[in-house]
Amino acid sequence: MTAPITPKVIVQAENFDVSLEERELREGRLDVGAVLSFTGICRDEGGLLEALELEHYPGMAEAELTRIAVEACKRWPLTGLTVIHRFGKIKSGENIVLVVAASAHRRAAFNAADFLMDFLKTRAPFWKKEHFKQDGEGSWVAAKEKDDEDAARWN
Amino acid sequence: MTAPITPKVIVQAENFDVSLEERELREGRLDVGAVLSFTGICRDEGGLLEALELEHYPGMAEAELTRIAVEACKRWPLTGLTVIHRFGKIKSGENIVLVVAASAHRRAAFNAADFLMDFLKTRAPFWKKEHFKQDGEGSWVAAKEKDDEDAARWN
Amino acid sequence: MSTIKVRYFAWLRERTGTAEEAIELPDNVNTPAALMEWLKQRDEAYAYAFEETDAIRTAIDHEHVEHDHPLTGAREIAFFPPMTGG
Amino acid sequence: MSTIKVRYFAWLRERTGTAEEAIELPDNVNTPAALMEWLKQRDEAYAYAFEETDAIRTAIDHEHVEHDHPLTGAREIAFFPPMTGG
Repeated sequence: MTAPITPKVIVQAENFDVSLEERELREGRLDVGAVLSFTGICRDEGGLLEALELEHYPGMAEAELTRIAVEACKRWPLTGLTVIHRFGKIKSGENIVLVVAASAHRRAAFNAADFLMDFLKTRAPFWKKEHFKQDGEGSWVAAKEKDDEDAARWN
Repeated sequence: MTAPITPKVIVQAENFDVSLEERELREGRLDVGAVLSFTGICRDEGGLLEALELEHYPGMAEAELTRIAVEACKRWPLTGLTVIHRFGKIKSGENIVLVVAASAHRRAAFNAADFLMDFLKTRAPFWKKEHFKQDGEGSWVAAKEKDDEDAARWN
Repeated sequence: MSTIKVRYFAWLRERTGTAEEAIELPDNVNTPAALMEWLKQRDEAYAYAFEETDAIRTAIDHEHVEHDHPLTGAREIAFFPPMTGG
Repeated sequence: MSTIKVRYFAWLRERTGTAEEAIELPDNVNTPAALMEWLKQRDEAYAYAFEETDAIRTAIDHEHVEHDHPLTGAREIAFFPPMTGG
């Protein structure tokens, strides 16, 4: 078995380009049999939500995402792994988070991306505040117990 | 619960554009919180493989992919589902299959795409023949027991 | 007696040397299993193609069926190896 | 006595009215739990922010820790609600 690869982890305010990130993990190599991209998007909650304000802990956000991504690279034989998480004001319909996992085989790509999203939700230091269309600034989104259960699946 | 959506299923010789298909499932709507794209790619098997020749059963390929996709739309609350499978000669590094699943929530998108790939592998009438760089036309790829086991997870 | 279109894919197509053909079904050939036995009697190529029927999948009118499924009303039957798409 | 940088995020930042501050740690304040109890004594804003310490997560030098983790050698401690990214 080859050594785990080093994931690419970025925390940024700007949007990302899914196809650009996919291309980066495929270009110039012929050992990639599976590429999985997961994009998390801000919903408008039935027309109520204007935007989410994503607060993060600079420094720790990168460090924690990297720890989770490195763990994924140890658990599954990936050929590439990219994680991009945005912060700041994100309007409904806009991208929040991207995970791209590449591997020789599909199961590794699925498991790694699934694992990454579960742990990212419960461990990466980001907090969402809702901005409603009618009432302006709303409240902080509460963490879901379901997210903890999802993360516990991987123990 | 809203009625299941109608999936888009295409069997074609031409390549597909992942970002185009993703855009189609997102455009003009704000209820999509998760978009998952899975791309299956032809590997070169350590430099040995030139291409795969994908034979298919026209008519049944579309019908069977549609049956699997419709079942996925019944099982999970998807907002969109696209399946494209190519046939003909596919060189190493080129795309073979695409599944894009969109949903309000990430678990539905992950499960639907995972389910689809498992069933597609064991039920969609496609057969791969290997073309090697050195020895020219090779043999038919054998079905893997592991694929049947993967598909059995969903019973 | 009824006529059925028979299709062969992948190595079944190569071994039989046939992609598709129309066959007049004898009355006692009323399942895919019976049709495979009947085809095996034709010549060496068919005998070779159908030597391991356990490894062969079959579809009637574009739907997977078991080997003991009735052929009644079938317009098209296909024989092929286990699928390897995706 | 040692100085530690304390950071607050999300509703903890809003309730304390502070994003970050430097605090001289009294000798007996040697865990996140003890520091939270100490902060609660400061004023009503802090008392409100830390009224339910079970709901508060903490990190030392950018790593998640339990409330009873020693503060020895810590340069930065952060208090925040359960994460809701992704």
